[in-house]
This record gives sequence, structure tokens and C-alpha cells, in this order.
Amino acid sequence: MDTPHKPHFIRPCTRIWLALMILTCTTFAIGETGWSGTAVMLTVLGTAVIKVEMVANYFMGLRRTRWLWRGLVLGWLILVSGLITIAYLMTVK
Amino acid sequence: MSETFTKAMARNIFYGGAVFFFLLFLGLTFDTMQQLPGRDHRENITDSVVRGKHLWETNNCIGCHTLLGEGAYFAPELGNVYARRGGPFIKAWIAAQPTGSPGRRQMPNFNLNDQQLDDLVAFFKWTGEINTAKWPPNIEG
Amino acid sequence: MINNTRTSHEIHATPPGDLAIWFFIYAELLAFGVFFVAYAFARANNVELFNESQQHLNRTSGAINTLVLITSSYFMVRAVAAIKQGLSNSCARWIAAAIGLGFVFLAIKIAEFNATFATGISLSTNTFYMFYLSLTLFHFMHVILGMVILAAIMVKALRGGYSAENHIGVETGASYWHMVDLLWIILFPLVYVIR
Amino acid sequence: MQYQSQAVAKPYFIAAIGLFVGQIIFGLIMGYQYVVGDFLFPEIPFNVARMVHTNLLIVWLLFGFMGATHYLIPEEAETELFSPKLGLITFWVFLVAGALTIVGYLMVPYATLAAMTGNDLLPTMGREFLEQPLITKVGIVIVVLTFLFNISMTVLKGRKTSISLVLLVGLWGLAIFFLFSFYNPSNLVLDKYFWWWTVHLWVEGVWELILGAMLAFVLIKVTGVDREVIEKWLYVIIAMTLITGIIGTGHHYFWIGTPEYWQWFGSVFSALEPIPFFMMTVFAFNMVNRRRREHPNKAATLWALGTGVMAFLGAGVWGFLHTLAPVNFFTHGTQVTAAHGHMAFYGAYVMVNLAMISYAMPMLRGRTANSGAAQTLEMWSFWLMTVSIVFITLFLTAAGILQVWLQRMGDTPMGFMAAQDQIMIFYWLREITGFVFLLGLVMYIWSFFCKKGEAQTAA
Repeated sequence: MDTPHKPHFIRPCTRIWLALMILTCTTFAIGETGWSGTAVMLTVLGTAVIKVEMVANYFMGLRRTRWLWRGLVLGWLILVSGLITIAYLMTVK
Repeated sequence: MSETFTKAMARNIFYGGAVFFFLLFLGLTFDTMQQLPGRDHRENITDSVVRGKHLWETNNCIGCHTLLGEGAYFAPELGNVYARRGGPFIKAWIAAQPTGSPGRRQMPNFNLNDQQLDDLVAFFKWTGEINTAKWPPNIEG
Repeated sequence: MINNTRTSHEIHATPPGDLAIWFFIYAELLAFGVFFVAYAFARANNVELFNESQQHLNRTSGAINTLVLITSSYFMVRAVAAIKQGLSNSCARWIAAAIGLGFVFLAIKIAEFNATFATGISLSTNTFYMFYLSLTLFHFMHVILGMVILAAIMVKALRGGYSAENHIGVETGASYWHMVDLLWIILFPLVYVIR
Repeated sequence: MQYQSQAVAKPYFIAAIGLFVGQIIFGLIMGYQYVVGDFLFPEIPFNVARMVHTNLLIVWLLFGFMGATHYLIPEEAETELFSPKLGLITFWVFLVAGALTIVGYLMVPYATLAAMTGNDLLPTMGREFLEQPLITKVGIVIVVLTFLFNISMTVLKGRKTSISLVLLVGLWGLAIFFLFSFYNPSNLVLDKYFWWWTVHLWVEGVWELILGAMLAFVLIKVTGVDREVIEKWLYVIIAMTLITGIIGTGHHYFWIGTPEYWQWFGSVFSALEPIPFFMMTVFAFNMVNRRRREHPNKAATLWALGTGVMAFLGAGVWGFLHTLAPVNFFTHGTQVTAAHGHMAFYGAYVMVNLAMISYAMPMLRGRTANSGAAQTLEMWSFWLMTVSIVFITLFLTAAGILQVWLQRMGDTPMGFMAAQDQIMIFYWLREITGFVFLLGLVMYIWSFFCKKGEAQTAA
């Protein structure tokens, strides 16, 4: 994250930041449409998972640490989003 | 990056975490205090109920019974005894103690006069009306 | 390592910042994770109630808050990058910006809470509002705690307390702040969007 | 024993073990009353025996904590006690107040005791664990405040280590939360709400700080591991304790009239409460494995390791067993609660006190450790007491589950006494195991007087 500061060079973290903003706007847009259903839920939740992974790996710098620390966050994320999905699917049937 | 795990940071997290969660606990307590009047019908606390609670305490009934599930597990739950047995039965039962049947658990006689028994029943009646989120599971308590 | 600055392509044994904060971060992730799952399964039991009550939420303010927190988190990344090059003042300015956005988040959140409480909704109104208020209030307090930490770091940075060689404190504060942002990134879609 | 004033701890430890024996005797009386209902009736009705049993437990644990503090603070602060005399005065006042209270419980009916001791002035009696008369409660406050003054002044004039600071936070917290025992509103729901501020915030809050500090001290002395490492982990563990324990109070606010959101907060946070106990066990074993010296007192090491494991099992696992609201709905107020109570109190607080006594007593008598034979005897007592508590807990858990099945499930639930008759077998088994526990305790005491083998005075 600390490549030397050269002018008119967009840092990686800035690109990540932009991506996060865009993904948030898409989630908001989906929310505004008021659609519901499994497909919509999976997209929204998937977006959240991607965003969390980006924050954890790039912003928090876990990208350059041992797999233990990244695995903990990733494992937690998969468990939580998995259970949320299961809970959601329970209501769809 | 130096692999640091400093005692100073651990100490800060201890103090920060403790204060943080105690404040959250106070916040929840404040909200509970707002909600309680609607759940415990405190307006029904008559002098008789107050005297009844005093009798419950000064005779250490909690030493054998549970009240709303808290106390000793030697004798029945009394949180819903008014609904289970009704006032007259409670008064008669207390006055008739101890049963004296050999080998059975015994309840002492507290020599309560009729007024005191009425107060105790009033306390049980009030306790039974507290909104305890549908606890106990059934009338047996 | 001769100096302990983080060169870009090296795998480190521990994440940036003090390991103790990471114990706290994982504990908080666990606590929030359990709450998120509890929300999901509570929703599974009364879908109509959740969907109906969710309509009354102010999704716009939730979305803006997400953008605010992500940007504030980004500022902290820039603050860490600045201090790595020993630029204490620039680092302090980035932290100040992050705290500024923190206040924006709090302001929006307080406005949202006032609107909700004004309609007489409380923790005991129904299960959805209990979860909505508990999760957002719990997170709200974490934002305040995070800002206190960032303020402490900013003051130290202004006094030149950090350098290219030694800036563990900044990374610790940044990690905690990223966690606060990360939790909101899940909380927003879960509570405001998914129906 | 590096400082003369550490000798003040000796009477506290002796009194602690003495009261411990009393507690177990009344435990056995109650255990027998469960199966033969009219045993010792009306001389000692069940409620009196229970008061003596629970009050002796809490008082002997407090004596143990105060003894441990008087022993470790001078060593931690590297200075003599502020006033050893005050330490002894506090001891005698507390012992006499405690003894009078127990005698009062036994000699007069409770209602008469209440009338005699001015309970009408400020009614605080008749609540579980807080049955002491008003004058005793005021006496306890005075004793604890003088004790805290004495200890705090010692730390102020000496070296301030994390262990002594954590211990002080724990002790001051203990004193502050005891004040809630004076608040007894006529509204039962408010009464219970703040009653838990004394009971829960003691045993799942500040007492765990005291437990952590004592265990850390014993581990430093027994393993010789660097103080910095141990204190670092101590802070992380007690941080987790308060983070989960404070809101964990919610698992007592499910069914007493408080709003229903407590069922979510109480379940979630108390489900996390076993984590600090698990970390304490990993921490204890880790420190012993990385020990840098072979301390001759093997028994103290065993007690320290046992504390971690049994605290995790009793308070952690058995606590989690019935802490989630949907489960607690059925097990609340049954023998499952009693099972958790026994193993949690023994595993967390009895064992850490015995670890401290087992470590400090030889030092107070001028030797580093007892003889090999004495230690073997002590280890036998460790296994006897620990295994018997495990069995008591298993029997009560089985009794509790059967009680729930008979009395609270299905559409033809049994009455309380009918259900009790069906689980009598478990009460018999529990009573027998209780005698095994007493045997273990007697062996523990005997191990301090065992003459065989020469005491080790290795530094």
C-alpha cells in the first residue's frame, strides 16, 4: 500500500475505495427498486461479502499477512453469510 | 512490521472495553426502567403486597422455594402459586404446616395471623401478574 | 528486519498494529456475527413483520452512511501510508478528515434515531425494531469509541509521536476503524436492503 | 516469605479452610434432607442449613481472597504492608461478625433474628445469598473498606504491577457492587434486577478479575515465566471477561418481568462468556509448559492448572448448557441451575483459593514446599475433590433434565413434589459423592500436617 508517492498515479487503495463506493451505490439502487427474492438477496449479500473482503485485505492490510489472519476473517465471513443465506432460504420454500 | 503485542494496548482494551460495555449496560438498564411500569403493574402494589413481600423476606421463604425461578430448589416455585392453588388454599396450607409425615420434606409453621396470611397471598397474587414472558412453561411452575 | 516499516511484498507474521487490538477485533466480529445470524433467523420466523417494518427505515441515510464510513476508512489508509513516509502532519490531517467523516456519520445516525424514536418506536416495539435499534446502537457506540481512539492517535501524531520506523499506534487505530466500517458494510444490506 | 507482614495472610487462610469445612458439613446435611425430608427438623430446617451453606461459601472465599491479597501485595509492591496490625484487626472483626451471623441463623428463627437486628430500619434480609442481618452487612462494608484502605496504601507506596492493579480493581469493584445489597425496593422486579448487580457482577465480573490476578501471581511464581508475558495475557483475558460478562447479566433477565430484548442480549453475550475461561486454561497450560524453573511445589501447579480446566468446564461449558433463552425457559429454577452452581463455584473460586493456599502456606511456615509425601497426599485430595464435584454436577444435571422432562414438558406435567420423588436416586448418589468430597477436604488439611519426608527448602 505504500508504493512511492508519484504524482498522477492512482494508488491501489484509491481504486479499491472507488470500487467500494460503486458497489455501495449498486446495493442502494437494488434496495430502492424494492425487488425481493433469492437472486436479489444473493447479489446484495455477495456484494457485501466482496466489499468486506476488499476492506479486510486491502484497507486492513491482511493481504500481506499469514493465512491465519486472513483465514479467520474469511472463515467468519463465509460462516455468517452462509447462515444468513440459509435463514433466508428457509423462508422462501 | 515488528510483531508487537504490548501490555499497554491490552490494558487499554481492558479499560476501554469495560467502560464501553458498562455504559451499554447502563443504557439498556435505563430503557428497561422505562419499560418496566407497563410490565409489572406496579400500580397494583398495595400496602398489603408490600407487607406480604416483607413477610416473604423475614421468614426466609427463599431458603426453600423459588420465586420466578430464583431461590432454593427444595420446594415448589411460588411465582404462579396464586394461579395454581388460589388464595384460600395457600392460607390453609401455610397454617397447617408442618405436615409431620415421616421422611417427607417439612415446612415450619411461621405462626402468621390471618392478616399476615392475606398480605402474603396479596404478594403472591401481584407476583403472578408480572409479565414474565410466559414463564413458567406450565401451571406446575 | 532492519527497520520495521512494512515493505510492500513481504508476508508478515502478524497483521498491522498491535496484536492485542486484533484479539478485540475478532471478539467483536464474533459478537456482531452472532447478532447478524440471530437477526437472520429471527427474520426467518416472521418475514412479513420484518419486511413491513423495514419499509419505514430511511435507506438513503443508511446508504450515505455506508459511503461516509468507507471514505473515512480510506482516509485512514492514506494516514497510514503517510506516516510510513514519516509525514506526521499529513498523517494527522488524514486522521482529522477520518474523524470529521465520523462526526458526519454520527450526525446522520442521530437524525435517523430521532426520526425513529419520534414515532414512538422503541426496543420493545417488535422484534425487527429491537434488532434494528440494538444493532445500529451497538455499532453507533463502536463508532464513538473508534473516534476516541483516532483522536488520541491524531494528537500523538501532531506531537510527532510517530515516525517511519515506529507507527504501531496509527496502524492499531486504523485496523479498529476498518473493523467498524467492515461491520457496517454487512449491517447496511442485511438490515436495510435484504427483504 | 520475603516480607514479614505477609504472615498476616496465615490466619485468613486457616479461617478460610475452617469455614470451608463448615460449608461442606452443612452441604451434607442439606443433601441428606433432600432424601430424608424431616432430617434435623425442626432444629435445623432446610432453609437455615442452606443459608449457612451459601453464606459460609461466600465468606470463606472472601477470607481466601483477603488472605491471598495480604500475601501477594507485599511481594508485588516490594514493600511491607501499610499496617499489619490493621490487617489482623480486620481479620478478627470479620471472623467474629461472620461467626455471630451463623450462630444467629442457627439459634433463633429467622423472623426473630430480623426483629432483633433492626431489619425494620432498612429491610435487606431474606434475599438469597444476602440473608445477613443489617448489622452484619454494615460490618462487612466496614471490614472491606478498612481492608481496601490498608491494601491500597501498601500499593501506593510500593511498586505498582499489573497484577496488583487488576487485583485492586477487582476488590474495589467487589466493594462497590456489594452496596446494591442495601437496595431492596418493594417492587419485586426492581429488587431482583439490582440484586443481580451484586450477585452476577460479582461472580461473572469483578471476582473473575481477582481470580485472574491470583492465578497470574501463582503462575509467575511457579513457572518463572517472564512477568511481562503473563500480565499481557492477564489483561486480554480479563478484557474478554468484562466485555462478555457485563452484558452477560442479561441471562438473568429473561423471566423476571424485564423486557424481552434481554433474551437476545443475555443469550448472545453469555454464550461468549466461556471464551475467557478457555483462554485462561490455554494460558495456564502454556505458561507451565514454557516454565523456566522446576518449582518444588508440584501441588500448587496442579491446582493452578486445575483451576483453568474446571472453571472452563463448570462456569463455561455448564453455564452455556442453560444460558440460551429457549433452553433456559425450561431449565430455569431446576436442578440444572444447581449443577452449574456447584461446578462453577468449585472450579473457578474454590480451586484458585486452594491453589493460593497450597502455594503460600509452606512459604508462611518457612519452607518452599511441603515434603514429597505431603504433596502426594495433597494431590490425592485434589483428584478426590475435583472428581467428586464432577460427579455431583453430573448427578444434578441428570436430575435437572429429568425434572424438566417430568414437570415442564408434555401436556400432563407432574407436580413439583411428585417430580422430586422420581429423581430421588440422583439425590442419594449426590449425597454419597458429597462424603467423598469431605474425605478429599480432610486429606487436603491433613497434608499440611503430614510429617513424613523432609520439607524442601530449595529456593
